[in-house]
Amino acid sequence: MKQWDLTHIDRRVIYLLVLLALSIPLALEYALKPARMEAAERAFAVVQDLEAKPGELAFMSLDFGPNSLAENKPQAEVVLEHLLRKRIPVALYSQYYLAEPFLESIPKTVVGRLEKEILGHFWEYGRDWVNLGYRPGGSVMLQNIAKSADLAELFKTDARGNNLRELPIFKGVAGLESVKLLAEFTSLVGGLDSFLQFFQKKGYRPFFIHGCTSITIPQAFIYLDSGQLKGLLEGIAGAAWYSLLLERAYPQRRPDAAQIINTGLGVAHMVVIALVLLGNVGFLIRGRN
Amino acid sequence: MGAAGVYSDVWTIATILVGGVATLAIFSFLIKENPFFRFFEHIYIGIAAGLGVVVTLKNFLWPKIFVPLFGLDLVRFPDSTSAGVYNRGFLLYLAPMLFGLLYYFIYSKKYSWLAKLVIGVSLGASGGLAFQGFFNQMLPQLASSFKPLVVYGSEGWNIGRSFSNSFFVFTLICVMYYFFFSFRRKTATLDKISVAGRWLMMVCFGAYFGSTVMARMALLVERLQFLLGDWRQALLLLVLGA
Amino acid sequence: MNYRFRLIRIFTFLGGIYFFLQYVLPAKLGPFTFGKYHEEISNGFILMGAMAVGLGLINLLMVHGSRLVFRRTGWVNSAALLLAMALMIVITAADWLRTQKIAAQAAGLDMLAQFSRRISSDYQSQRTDVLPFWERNRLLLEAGSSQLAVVYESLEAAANLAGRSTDPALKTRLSAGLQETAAHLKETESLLKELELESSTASSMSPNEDLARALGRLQVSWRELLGLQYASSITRKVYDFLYQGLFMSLGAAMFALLGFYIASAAYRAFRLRSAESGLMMAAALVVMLGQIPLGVWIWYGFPELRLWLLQIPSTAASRAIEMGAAIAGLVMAFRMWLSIEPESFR
Amino acid sequence: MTGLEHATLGVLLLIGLIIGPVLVYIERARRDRNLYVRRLPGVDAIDEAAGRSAEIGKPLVFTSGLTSIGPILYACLGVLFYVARKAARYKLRLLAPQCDPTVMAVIEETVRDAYRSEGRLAFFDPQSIRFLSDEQFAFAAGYMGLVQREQIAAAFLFGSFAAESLLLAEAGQQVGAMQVAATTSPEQVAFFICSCDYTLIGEELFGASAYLSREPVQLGSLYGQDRAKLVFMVLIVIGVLIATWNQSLAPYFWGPGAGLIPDVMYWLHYELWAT
Repeated sequence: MKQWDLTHIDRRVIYLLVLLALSIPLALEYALKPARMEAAERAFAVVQDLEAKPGELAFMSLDFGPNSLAENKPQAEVVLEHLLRKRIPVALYSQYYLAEPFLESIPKTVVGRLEKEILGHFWEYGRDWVNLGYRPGGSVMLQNIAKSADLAELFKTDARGNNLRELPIFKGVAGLESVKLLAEFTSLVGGLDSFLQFFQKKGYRPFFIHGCTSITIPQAFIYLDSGQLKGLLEGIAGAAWYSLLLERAYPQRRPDAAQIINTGLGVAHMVVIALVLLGNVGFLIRGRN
Repeated sequence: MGAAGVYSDVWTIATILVGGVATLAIFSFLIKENPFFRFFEHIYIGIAAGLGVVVTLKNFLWPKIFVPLFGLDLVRFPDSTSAGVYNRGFLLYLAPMLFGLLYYFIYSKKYSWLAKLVIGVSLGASGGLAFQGFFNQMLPQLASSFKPLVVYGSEGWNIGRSFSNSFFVFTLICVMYYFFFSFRRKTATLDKISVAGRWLMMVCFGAYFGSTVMARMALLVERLQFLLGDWRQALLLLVLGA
Repeated sequence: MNYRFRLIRIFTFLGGIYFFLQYVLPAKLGPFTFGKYHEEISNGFILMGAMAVGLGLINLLMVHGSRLVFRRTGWVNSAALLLAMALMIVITAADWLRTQKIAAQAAGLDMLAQFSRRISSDYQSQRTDVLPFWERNRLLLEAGSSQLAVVYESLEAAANLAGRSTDPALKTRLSAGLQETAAHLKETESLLKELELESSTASSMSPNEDLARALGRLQVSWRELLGLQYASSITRKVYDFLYQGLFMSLGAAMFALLGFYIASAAYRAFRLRSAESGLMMAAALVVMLGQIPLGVWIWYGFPELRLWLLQIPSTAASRAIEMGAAIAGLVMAFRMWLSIEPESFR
Repeated sequence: MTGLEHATLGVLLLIGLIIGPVLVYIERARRDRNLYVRRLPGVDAIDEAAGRSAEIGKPLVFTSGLTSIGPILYACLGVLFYVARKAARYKLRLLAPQCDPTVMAVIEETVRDAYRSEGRLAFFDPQSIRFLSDEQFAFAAGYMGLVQREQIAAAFLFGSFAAESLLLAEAGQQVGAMQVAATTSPEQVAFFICSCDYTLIGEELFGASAYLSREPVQLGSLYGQDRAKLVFMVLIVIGVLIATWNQSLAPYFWGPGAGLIPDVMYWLHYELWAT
């Protein structure tokens, strides 16, 4: 048996460490306090100050597939939860066909959790939220939304086939000016670009908050700096901080997946950093001998 | 996915179960290559090949070629009038179709040069297409590189942005310089620019590496969540026979 | 240079000439409008490439088929591969055909709606080269009645399914769909009866217009119902099993492997061997520290430094790399198109 | 951004500035065969890897990853041709896993030509050009299995790669193969640097074939390409200087809107770019 060599740790040991770092917080539902994210705090403030009169609603576009699920889904969940807590009606929609199942599953989980936490309160489909489904057409569709004077006419039916005119959520909804907030979650830079460009009309632009993945943070920050984005959830860290802010605002709330996943990812990063440092320590010691 | 309703269906449970088994099979490669991985590797390739064939037919050949070619999109009314007229021009699609069949001559020893004809056409086409692609990609990038080296804001000289812009341009020039193959570097300064270019590239690669760590770990978390969540529940259901 | 080589050169040149000219020449050149058939021409080229799909299949069949036939090592896996491929082709094709059939059924109603609208517009524009409108209405009634009979039949099947289903969610969705479709069906039926079949001058064509709208509504809800029915069929479930259970899971697992590999690659490669590897390591560490809570606790500036690294030097360096490669690529493309090649190669 | 459907006059000028020098230098290279080319260590490693493979008698792997038919593939073919000739000469097994049927046809023709040019066509085994899958990760899974089962001695990863780059490179690393990689995607270079012995970055992929063959056509176009790049560099310098003057210095010295110099880059931006 050879001596412990820090420069040649077996790769399987490394795999095991990564696996443990990620799965222990998941299995134990354990969460560390996330770091403060200023951009996410701005997003939180936007939603917190939002008020919707009858005939007004928020738009959420979930444009992510299975590949960025782990980062985008917790973001969508915390923002949706915040909106529902504030009783702001939400219309969910997607430009990306792979996101279709999440338009149903995410609101259902969030509503389920809320109804368990706040007994006696209910969030109903068609009144508090609606699933407009996947809509192909990309930026052309966005231009149509911006031009439309009657969104119920434009979208016609929801994903379940209901006539939008018959749903209470669309009562009194006119064109884009009825949309108070747009929240978009994606790992694709192109998707964000076309929303910034087309989801507005002369003299009116809804508040725009965005959830991006860790890879696209640099591009998203350009728009945050220019003021086109009013808030930004930066990867899982942004979602975790948002989740903590929710906990502070609603003390009976329990920690959710965002903070747990954030803990796991943080620990996994620390494992990688520690391994790199260890390898270098071993390398330097060996060099000296 | 919510709990109770989803598990009522045998097929859904089977789908979740096999998903977990497949995931573990792939992960087993981490220990070493083994028959379990090998089996699922072959299944994966088989399924992808089958899917690919039908998807080509379903998403391209059928709607874009066969439907207009056979005039299947023309509506015939009960009084035998119809909306739209058949365009015979679509018969021209038969030409690339037959020509594309020349690819199969690569299996012939004697006539394999015929396959080179169709290969040539596809190389030529991608060559011709490259011009538009190049300018549409490069010109916006070029224009957005014109950053002022000195920036004055409303509060006077903005040192931070001036430095960032200058550093951006410096990096751009150094790295571009590194890629000159044919100029002899006669002076030490020019040599240093090239070295700086290489170092700055390493910073870029390191930064990309670091930011990718998060994305890859996040994908792994998603799989672990699935294994510890849906899959564990489905497995329990199977074992307990509930 | 022999004639084959020359022929290949000519074909290569011809292959690129359209796309080159289409870009280089202005949109309008005398009577010509360049790019009028751009989509069709592009499709032609894609079609040519799509014909090669079989090459991959033949290769797989040769490699794995021979392994299976001669029982060479790994023949069981090869058998699994071929079986999975065949099964996937059959199921995906069946799934496609079923959805195609649903679309075709719904299109039948859509055709009637178009016909009804056309009868009205032809009457208003006093077209004479078609049958008089009352006779066309009679044909419409005939075709419509038989179409509606088909819808009736499928409603029964859907009601049956709703009765048998144990899934409460599916049950409610089915019965909602049934109700809606039945309502639209009634409406369409009564409108069909109001069509003008006798008189040679109609006071208004509004029955035809109303019918077209009703048919449109019926089409939407019926299609939804058929889709719902299909979603609970065995074909669809086997497809989901193969697609979600195997294909997507295997892809996600392969992608997730990268999480392990990236850690071991970082450990192995990030060493202070030279200035280059040191810089790469430092940049990676800063970026990693900038995206986790630990980094912020060590120094508040890590996230900002991370952002700066990615926005300024990384963007500039990767832009320079891409620019250089793109220029080289363009030169290569030009050589490729005109076959400016050394003789030793090709 | 969808960009322009048709070129403008300015674009035509730029095309001339890029292509012109290439044609001139190809002519020059035909006359002067000793043109200078900077040393590329990664390219020297190609010989080393082939030699190693011959020493231990295990196969070589060449993959162009997700590259589709186009200039990048064409650049890889030069290297493949070189590697395949070596394989033919030393009677090595050369495996070429594929993910695109049309590319497979091109690769097969190139390898066949290489064997023919060594007079060893009889040794060419069509089954060594193996189609794996056109699905990114199914291809990667097949590649990983192949590399492990064949215990390869050397791997060449040339072309366009995406997220699967690290999977491919780690597979080779695990069996101790000597690996040379080359890619134009900046995001993937880092992973190759971590797992391969030599990595050619960006444009070096295009330079490799010229360096190996020292053919006048390839050397000449390398020279021309450098001059074209110089044009772009000069454009950037001019553009930056004008931007600095017009956006910062002129408003500072002369007040807003005054003292601006006519913008060549405005021409580039609008005349050239907008329709």
